[in-house]
Amino acid sequence: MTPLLEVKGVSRFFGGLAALSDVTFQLYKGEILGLIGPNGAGKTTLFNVINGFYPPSKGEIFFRQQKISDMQPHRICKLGMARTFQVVKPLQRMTVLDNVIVSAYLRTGSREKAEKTAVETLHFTGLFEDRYVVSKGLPLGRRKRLEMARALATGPTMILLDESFAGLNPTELNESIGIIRKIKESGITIMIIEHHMKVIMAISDRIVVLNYGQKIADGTPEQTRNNPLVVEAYLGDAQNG
Amino acid sequence: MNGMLAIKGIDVYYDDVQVVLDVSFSVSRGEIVALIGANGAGKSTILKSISGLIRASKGEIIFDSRPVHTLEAYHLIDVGIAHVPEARRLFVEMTVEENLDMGSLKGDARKHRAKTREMVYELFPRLRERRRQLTGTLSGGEQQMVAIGRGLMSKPALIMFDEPSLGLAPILVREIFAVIKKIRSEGMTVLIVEQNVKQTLAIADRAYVLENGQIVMEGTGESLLNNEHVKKAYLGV
Amino acid sequence: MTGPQVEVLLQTLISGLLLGGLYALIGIGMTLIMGVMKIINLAHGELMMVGMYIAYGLFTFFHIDPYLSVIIAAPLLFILGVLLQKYLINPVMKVDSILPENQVILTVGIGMVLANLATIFFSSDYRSTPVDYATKAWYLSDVWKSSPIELSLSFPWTVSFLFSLVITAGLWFFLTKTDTGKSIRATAQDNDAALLMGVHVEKMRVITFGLGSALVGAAGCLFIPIYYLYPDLGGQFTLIAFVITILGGLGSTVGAIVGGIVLGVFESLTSTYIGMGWAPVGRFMIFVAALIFIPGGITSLFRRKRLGR
Amino acid sequence: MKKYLPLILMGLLAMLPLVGINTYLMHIIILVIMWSVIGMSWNLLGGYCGQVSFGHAAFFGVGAYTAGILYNKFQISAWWGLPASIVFVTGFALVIGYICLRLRGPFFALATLAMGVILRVTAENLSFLTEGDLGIMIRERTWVDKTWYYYIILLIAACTFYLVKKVIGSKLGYYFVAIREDQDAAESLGINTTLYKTIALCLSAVITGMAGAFYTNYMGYIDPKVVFALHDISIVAIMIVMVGGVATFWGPVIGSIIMVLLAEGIRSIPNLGAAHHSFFGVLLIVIIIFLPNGIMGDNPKLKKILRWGRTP
Repeated sequence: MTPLLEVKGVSRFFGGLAALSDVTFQLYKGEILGLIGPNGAGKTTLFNVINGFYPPSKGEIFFRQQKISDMQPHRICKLGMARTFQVVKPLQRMTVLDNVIVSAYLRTGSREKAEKTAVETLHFTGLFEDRYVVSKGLPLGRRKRLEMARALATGPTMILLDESFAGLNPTELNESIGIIRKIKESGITIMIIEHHMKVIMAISDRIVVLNYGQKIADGTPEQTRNNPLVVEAYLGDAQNG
Repeated sequence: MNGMLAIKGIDVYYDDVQVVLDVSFSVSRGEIVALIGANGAGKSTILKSISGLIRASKGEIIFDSRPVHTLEAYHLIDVGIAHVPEARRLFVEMTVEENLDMGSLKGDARKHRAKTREMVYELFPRLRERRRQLTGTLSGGEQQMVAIGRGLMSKPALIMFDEPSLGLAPILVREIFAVIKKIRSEGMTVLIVEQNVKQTLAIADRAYVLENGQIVMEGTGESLLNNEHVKKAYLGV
Repeated sequence: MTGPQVEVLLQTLISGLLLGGLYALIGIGMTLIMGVMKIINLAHGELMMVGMYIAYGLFTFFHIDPYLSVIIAAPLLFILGVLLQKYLINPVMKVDSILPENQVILTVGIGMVLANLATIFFSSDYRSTPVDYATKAWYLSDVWKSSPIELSLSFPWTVSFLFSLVITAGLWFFLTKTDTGKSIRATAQDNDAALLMGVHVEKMRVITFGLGSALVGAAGCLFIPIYYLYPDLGGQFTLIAFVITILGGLGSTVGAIVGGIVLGVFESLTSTYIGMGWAPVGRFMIFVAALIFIPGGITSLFRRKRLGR
Repeated sequence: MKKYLPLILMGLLAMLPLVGINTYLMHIIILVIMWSVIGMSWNLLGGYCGQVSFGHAAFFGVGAYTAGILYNKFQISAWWGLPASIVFVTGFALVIGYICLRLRGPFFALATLAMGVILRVTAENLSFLTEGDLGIMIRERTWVDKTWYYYIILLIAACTFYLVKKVIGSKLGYYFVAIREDQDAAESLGINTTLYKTIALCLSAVITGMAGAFYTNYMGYIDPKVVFALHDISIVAIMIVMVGGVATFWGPVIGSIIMVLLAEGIRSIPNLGAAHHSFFGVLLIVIIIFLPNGIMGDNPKLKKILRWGRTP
């Protein structure tokens, strides 16, 4: 089976410092891949490289058998890869509905069709009630979900979620987990950065762990949890203590 | 022990998003107190609201029995609080020495500048070698040393560290933690925010565990180190 | 190259260098403001124009030498800058609007008012200060009798250049050796970190705007012995200052000096070899080229080398 | 009712000359309409797409000179400048866009400002084409009466209004606003931001250029200082939108009514005429501080202020 996404030996330097070094992994259709690692491990940088904001300094990335590591973000999105941002970037002065319509226009030129897709997506993500709210005034939980809705409305085959759960209260958290399961059921492949260990362990099929820009583990949640390298990366070694 | 810093029921919002909910805790003179918790739990935000970079919308912050939450950020250093911020935040186009000098702009600290600087160089001999170098050209570990040194330059009573081990190799992390212990032994009080739970708890007298902007647990460093919940919170064991 | 050709080229380079030194002073004022406040001051040239009218007024009514008027004009401009920053620019930086360029447009408004007030008070006539040394010059043949080529060094140009060197050196001393200077640099580099060091950031912004205005005002006094003065001259110098900052890299004082000199020399070459009227076009060709080829400015080229390990 | 407002207004305006108004008033109305056109076009790029241009005089001037040069060098009616300017201005807009659109925010603004100045200086120096500072004079005016000029600019304005309305309601408009709100988000949602910014720039430039070509025909005389003016064209275009309302349909219309009347009003007051830039500048400052999104844009705020005035 050919992978949907293939990251091959990707490195990214900033002013001589390696934010990512030689990261390689694959992602198969229908999977949920969790990406974890301590603060500053390079997770968001990896997303930015995959999604085309930064070209990799070394290495290549293939998506649906096409090389995307030299493409601009909008082309990668058109190919079917959507993303959300850790720091939410709603189109502030637009309503929730208009935000999603913008995304839906990617696959159509007609206002009716775009609005139809947008309304469906809003129902799917439970934001329909808020459709006429200007997104600036939306509480954080809803804004995070709006990010997801926007990504979904572009009609992706794969979606990158960057900390879509951070700062949510328990109710919102459960709702969002439900939405992610639903996204998976609809056949969309998911890659997700998350700090809520409980959540990531529960929903991921496979987990990739980054530390200092390097991949230190790649396996099932069970394997990851018992991997001494991962434990050390998270809790730190206490030899000095 | 006498209470030096007391946080009383603060709420903090970022834009209109609440990141800290009714948090209270205290730090006594001479202690090392740690705040631990996952990313986004609100640890850094608490430090920023103590040092005045963000204002708490509710609650009080008392330092040396005087309220400091009403002070402008640039006055906090005058009352004796230094904040070594996350990601170091050095003045990258200045030399090591200029960065250190920036830590001692006011009052007594300014008078004793040369002496304190010597003390910092004793603590980090490597900085003396590089004192004419621009900090932007230093390695991550050296930059962290400058950041800590800069914090010490104001001769604070309380020094707050935000993720001092971030992005450092294990051997350097150990060095930084050793320095923090030494700083306390010289009479300063330390409040530290960390993700490196094990090492932090190993040096901390007391620690508070934060989840989603609330304190969910507190205890001595040792008791938390052996606590099952702490392990769970971090690895989902 | 024949003798006369060399002579023309060298003479052109000398004038370019002298002009560039003055340009650098204008550019430094703008780059300081840009670095600390992260805004572009489009009233910069108009502030220079105000400085020139002050020098003109002092000369015409009190017979004070333009070079001497620097010590009066610079403090006045400092105060003007402080007032503008405190009561107009600062409030707007806090306003939420659809177009974040509001502050830039605001400075355009300030510039319009200044230029127009100058027209009302002084009419739009061209003015100058007829100093007695205006045409004085030193010649190479005076010092070297058998020189194969003849070069001249205009007295007012040279004095202005030297003054601008002195002012730049003074500024450099202030920025690197005093705590206030360091605090200004710190504010430009990291606002929050500066706050944590106890720097009164708002005050630094006000001081910086004052300082930038004083610098460009001083540049105005240095320009008046060698340049005509009219109310609308500001816009042209705003653009020059902006081109210099783009050339040199935003917020970099060293960059502004390099940028100023590069621009001065280039303009001088354009007017010698292509035609006087084309100098502004040459200026903007450099500008466009800098935008396309070196987006971080000239200093970024050095920096890349220094930081690239 | 509201839906038909533009049509009703058009109808009323079309009948206006039948009432028989004097030449001066007609001149003012023509100016207002011409500036509305420029304002609407600036609004398309600046207000909706968020790319604040300080150099719309460049496009106005190129349009004006297209008409002028056709007449002066090729002996064709300057009216051909209207269609011809579409081609020329688009060409210029593509070049300027290539250079400036890679910059963001205030740097784009300044780069466009520089472009305006470059074109002015070029026009001053390319005398063989532009007659330099002497300018170009259209010696045979098409009509003595202003009525036909009025109908032509009214038609251009109506088309512009219709175009802006159509664009803003469509995919294009959504994309423009998305780019204004967050360029990175827009890019990651599959919007080719460079392409759409270029489209916004070209549309805006072409409309302004047509206004310029009309200006040549209407005024009968152009020179570089007038048609490439920074303060009197580029800045006024910004002010019209700022005063009237950023990213609103009627904002530019209201803004140009206010600005033209203000300019004429100030000029007609003895001893104050020379100070009209000061008034503009102060107005600009006041608007930015108190009504940052213009009269139409800050309606609720304005209402609040008025209400507050009534209840002491």
